[in-house]
Amino acid sequence: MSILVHKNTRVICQGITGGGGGAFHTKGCLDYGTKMVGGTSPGKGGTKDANGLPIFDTVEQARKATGADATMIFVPPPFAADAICEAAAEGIRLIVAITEGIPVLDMVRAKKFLAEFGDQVTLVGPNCPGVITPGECKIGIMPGYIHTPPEPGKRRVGIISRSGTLTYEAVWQTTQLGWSQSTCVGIGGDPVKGLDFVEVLALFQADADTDAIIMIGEIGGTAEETAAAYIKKNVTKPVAGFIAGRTAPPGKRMGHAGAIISGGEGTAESKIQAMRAAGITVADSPADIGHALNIAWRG
Amino acid sequence: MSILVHKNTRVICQGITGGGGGAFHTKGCLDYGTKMVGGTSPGKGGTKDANGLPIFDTVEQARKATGADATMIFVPPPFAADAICEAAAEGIRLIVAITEGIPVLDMVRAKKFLAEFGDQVTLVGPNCPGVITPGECKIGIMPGYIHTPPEPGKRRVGIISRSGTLTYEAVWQTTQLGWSQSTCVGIGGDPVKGLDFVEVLALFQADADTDAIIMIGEIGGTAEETAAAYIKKNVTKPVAGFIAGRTAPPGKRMGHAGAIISGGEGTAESKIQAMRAAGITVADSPADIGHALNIAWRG
Amino acid sequence: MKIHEYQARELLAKAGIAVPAARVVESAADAAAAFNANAVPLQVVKAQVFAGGRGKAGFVKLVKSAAEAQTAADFMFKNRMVSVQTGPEGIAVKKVLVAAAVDIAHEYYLGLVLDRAKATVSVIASAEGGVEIETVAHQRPQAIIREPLHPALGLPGFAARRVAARLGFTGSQASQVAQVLLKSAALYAQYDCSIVEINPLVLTKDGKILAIDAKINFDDSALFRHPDILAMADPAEHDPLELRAAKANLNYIKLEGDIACLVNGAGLAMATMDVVQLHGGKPANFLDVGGGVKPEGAVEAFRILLSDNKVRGVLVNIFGGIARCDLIAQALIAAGREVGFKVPVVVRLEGTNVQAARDILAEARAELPTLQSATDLNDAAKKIVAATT
Amino acid sequence: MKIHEYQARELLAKAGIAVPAARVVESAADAAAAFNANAVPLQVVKAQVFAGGRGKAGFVKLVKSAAEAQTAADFMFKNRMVSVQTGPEGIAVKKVLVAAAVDIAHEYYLGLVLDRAKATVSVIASAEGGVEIETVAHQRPQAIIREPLHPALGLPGFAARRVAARLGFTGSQASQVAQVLLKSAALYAQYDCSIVEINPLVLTKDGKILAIDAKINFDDSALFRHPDILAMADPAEHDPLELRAAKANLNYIKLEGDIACLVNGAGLAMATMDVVQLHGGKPANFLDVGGGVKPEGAVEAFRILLSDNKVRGVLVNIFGGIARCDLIAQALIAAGREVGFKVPVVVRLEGTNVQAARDILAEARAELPTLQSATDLNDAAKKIVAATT
Repeated sequence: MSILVHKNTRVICQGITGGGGGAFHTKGCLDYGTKMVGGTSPGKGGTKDANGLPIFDTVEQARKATGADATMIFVPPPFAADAICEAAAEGIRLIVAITEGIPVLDMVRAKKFLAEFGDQVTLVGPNCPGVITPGECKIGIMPGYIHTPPEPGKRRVGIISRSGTLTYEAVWQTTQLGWSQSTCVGIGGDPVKGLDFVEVLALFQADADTDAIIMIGEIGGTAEETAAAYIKKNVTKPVAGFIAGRTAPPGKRMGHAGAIISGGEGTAESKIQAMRAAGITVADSPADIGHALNIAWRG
Repeated sequence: MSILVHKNTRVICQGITGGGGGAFHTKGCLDYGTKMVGGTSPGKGGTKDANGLPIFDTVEQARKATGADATMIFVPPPFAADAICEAAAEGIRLIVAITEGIPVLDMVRAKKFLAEFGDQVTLVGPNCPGVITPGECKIGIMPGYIHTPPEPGKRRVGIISRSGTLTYEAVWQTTQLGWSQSTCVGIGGDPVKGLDFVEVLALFQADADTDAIIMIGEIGGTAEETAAAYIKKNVTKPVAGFIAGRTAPPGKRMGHAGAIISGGEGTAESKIQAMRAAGITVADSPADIGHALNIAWRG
Repeated sequence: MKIHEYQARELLAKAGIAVPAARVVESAADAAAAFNANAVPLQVVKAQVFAGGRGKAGFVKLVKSAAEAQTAADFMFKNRMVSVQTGPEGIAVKKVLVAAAVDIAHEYYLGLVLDRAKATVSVIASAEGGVEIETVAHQRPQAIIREPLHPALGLPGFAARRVAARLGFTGSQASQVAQVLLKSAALYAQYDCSIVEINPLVLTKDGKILAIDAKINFDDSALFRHPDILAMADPAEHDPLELRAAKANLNYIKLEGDIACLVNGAGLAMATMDVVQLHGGKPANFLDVGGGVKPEGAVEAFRILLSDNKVRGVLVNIFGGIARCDLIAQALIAAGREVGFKVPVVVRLEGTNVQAARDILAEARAELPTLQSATDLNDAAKKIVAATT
Repeated sequence: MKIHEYQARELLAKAGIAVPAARVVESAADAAAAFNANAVPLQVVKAQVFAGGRGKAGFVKLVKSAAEAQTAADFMFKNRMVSVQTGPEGIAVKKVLVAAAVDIAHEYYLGLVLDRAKATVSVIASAEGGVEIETVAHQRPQAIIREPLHPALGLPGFAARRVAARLGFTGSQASQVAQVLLKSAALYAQYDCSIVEINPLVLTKDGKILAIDAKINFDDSALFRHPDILAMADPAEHDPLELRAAKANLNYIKLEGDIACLVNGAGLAMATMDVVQLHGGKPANFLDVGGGVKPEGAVEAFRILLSDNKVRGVLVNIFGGIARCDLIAQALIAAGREVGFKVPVVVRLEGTNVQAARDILAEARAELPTLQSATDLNDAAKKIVAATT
């Protein structure tokens, strides 16, 4: 088992021909073994991509022809929120939005639009590396080889992170330490997004094939504090964590909009405190995330 | 029993001081015995109306001070949709919007806003005469004296109508024939509105103290056809009806926006046919609505 | 509120929707000049009237020269246009549009109207354009594409692209059509329209997407916030009595019959027409005086009714709610004093202040010799029909 | 993106929100002229800089004459403003605002910001205005009013009136304040703002509602659709290296330390700063080269890092995902050839194309004498700290 994606997930890429990485990463996902079944690129319907996948003008056409139930979005920022809404309207179950730089108000409206579909649709991202269930399905831009599929004798860790490359760091450390990963979810660094820590934690807690959890946050917002409270109440599996931005000077915007500290909210200290109070083993150094998980595992 | 309103319904009037009829009809409702408890008029909070009722600036204040659970809206058209949303947001259970001439797109948005409150709130109108449970509670502009409260031996009819004055006609005829009314609901003639025939029919069907139903429609739209289909399937009580506009020339706009015939949809003939096919006794003349009910009653 | 085709074209063009070059003129000579200014070999002269059926009536003409344009326009200005929608007396033409004709590869229909059942505006589209969409809807419903707008967010970009794809467009034409839809939807919301219709939207033989004919109506209730739209209204297209009634806040529509009706409430007014007709009479008008009618308004209502010289009798049917019976009775008497009732008048009153009204009428009995009272609606209809035949 | 107070005032005024008369000037002489033009006895001269703490630093001055205005402006133009937000070197003032002072009865706070948890913009309001709203929020949370906007419909009129009522306004002042809120919310949506803040909004002693100071920031991701806003940007307020990095699509922020960091990904870049600091070093910058970095961009990144003459060592930490390790290795070599690495360089590479990158670096070993490789992040941090102390 795993969460969100598995070996039968059928994936299209919205923005499959674009310079935004759609073409490059569609190939990457195919190479990893993901069931990529097609893509969309308005105006290019009827053609095929470099991998021979069919290209459609609309998701409606793509879904009818391919039976896709998931999408990976590389559509450029001005049109990406609309692409998210399109996928939802056409009955796509899982939307993974990689695109970085979508206007915040576009996402406010798109999230409202998606809310009307209730549980029918799940959004991951935007501005995220994507989702991978090692050995089965990779939807996103993460390097595949750093992951380890579960096998007998290997403990299985579920990883959730707001930061892309920092996720790879955590994945790599667990692989190096002989763990495997059940599923890794990059929830993205944007202020308005789909899945947040709490929803993914609930999925991992319920997943029989996830033994432990790593949660990686960063300064800004209060999602980590909320997640810590949730873990304290609902999560029985061992959890390790890390918060990036401990030494970031207040008021400076570091990369994505996620990383602004304003007032007393969302500092690294408040997050780390809340997480420790919830029983999470928090690494002081990003190099020690795997180590922290081992400590958490031993209880 | 009755539907929607009863002797304990506590009512405020939004637009209580305005020239739109709020002042006049607040007095009318009070005189009838309705528990009018206050009103709103932005900028006039803290004063009292001619009947000594407290006036507030906002529904939030009015609701806190009076415990109102229903509202009667006479706010002028440019602000009326907002007043409807305000009532919903403040937890008012029943909104009766009398105002005529609210822009259609305002109502499209307001109805969407209200939908987010689900079953918590019920809208009647706009552009409607209101709701009355004879002898208990009148919210609206209908002349009270034409109604007959239920009493032993008097059959009780529930009346639903898209037209104001035509409702009075039906009420008066049933009163003349020795019937009483359980509740009369003027759903209003606007194209986008709150309760439609089907919802009110469901309430009357479920109401133990309604013995029979009168449904009065008019040309335009397809609500009567939908209601007829609903009645055929779900309503076991005798139903009589009337459709106004049989002789209206196509393409002319008769009064409210409800009354435009376009194409084959919504003609008087299609409505009457659908209603008769559903077992409803449809009067040919508006003077014979009571008579039709007697026929329906005898089965 | 309705506007002319040329005004609708201007709104579309302002919104960024491509329309063929065209000029609106008010004389045959200007039509010739417009032809030369448009400077394309084939053009079309179209009478600017609200009524449909222009083509069959000969009020849309293809022309190949300035002289032909002048002749066509001259015919339109000098003759009244008669179609199924105008009635036998027809209507005068005050303006004609001289527009470049285009080489059409295919005609489409695009429209935005309110979908009452869904409580939102909906796109209606069809690849079978250029004809009455009602006919297509009736005969080949599968040829109609419906795309409801989100009530709060409007038309999403993807939904516009979906419609374009369903219409069979691909490539850059698909995105052009999607843009036409998005701009039309924005126009609808911006101006509180009640219909925005482009019929036909054409694909030209050289691959362009153009709006050839357009119809835009507006929600009367929202005109208060669109003074620029209100200024586009053309009083010449309205019956003078209807305009006069509108000024007095009366909802009046002139009809073909001879029994004038004065009623409060639109539904009751229609029902009153129905009952008159049921008893063999023919209503001369629809008139809803409304709930908030003032004494002067009620008198004006009688004046308007009586100034239609086809009228052979008046039926007053008031069920007082907001409207008060006594006020109507007083207006009746005032109107009698002012203009006199030479025709029979049947009055049926019920509701708010009915007793006071009856007392007033009883007292003024002598002043209104043609007055009869009725006990109910059937009685009223019977009496007025009997009195006028 | 940030704009100056005077620009924010102009946007408010354009949106119909009342602000006191004011003029922005670039010389002390013009400040005197502005005082005379404003023509009220008491005015305030305010330095137009992004940094806060102006008041305490003496860069907001009440003046009673043109001469005083000139003196105050002269001081501001001739001295660098130093506050807690500027750092010890302070910042130069290029423009001052000369504004009419008003007789204040009460100060309020009105703001619109994104509420991440609710995924919508929210009104923040308080009757305790004129001070830092964070302080009020911290000390007296009950004095803060929050009113979330509807994500699709924006701020409803009633919600604006509700906030005004909760602030204690009644009568026509309540509707004026509600209008200020509605207009601010419309402004926020129109221009894709990230904050619209009026602090203080004042009630004057003669009963007027005026916006005295305003702060408006914009969502950088949405600037592509607001060229008019982009044109308001003031490059003088930015570090030249940061501007240069922005041009190369690099996310660079200059800091106070001496260990330059080149990382891909914002989270990993922050984590890299954290681990450097954990091992006793001080990062000279935050630099996220991003996923889509091109060879020329990577070389430019090294140029920017090395042109900060405080830098005593460089830490490269790449975990290739979209970004490819080999490209970074090549850029490192190219930068070495072009500008030379006089300081120690520690490189930690992992992820996409890491083996190719290692081969490239091994081959160019001789060209980069100060280069060390690290096995992991701790190792990298230890080595760079050791090499620079």
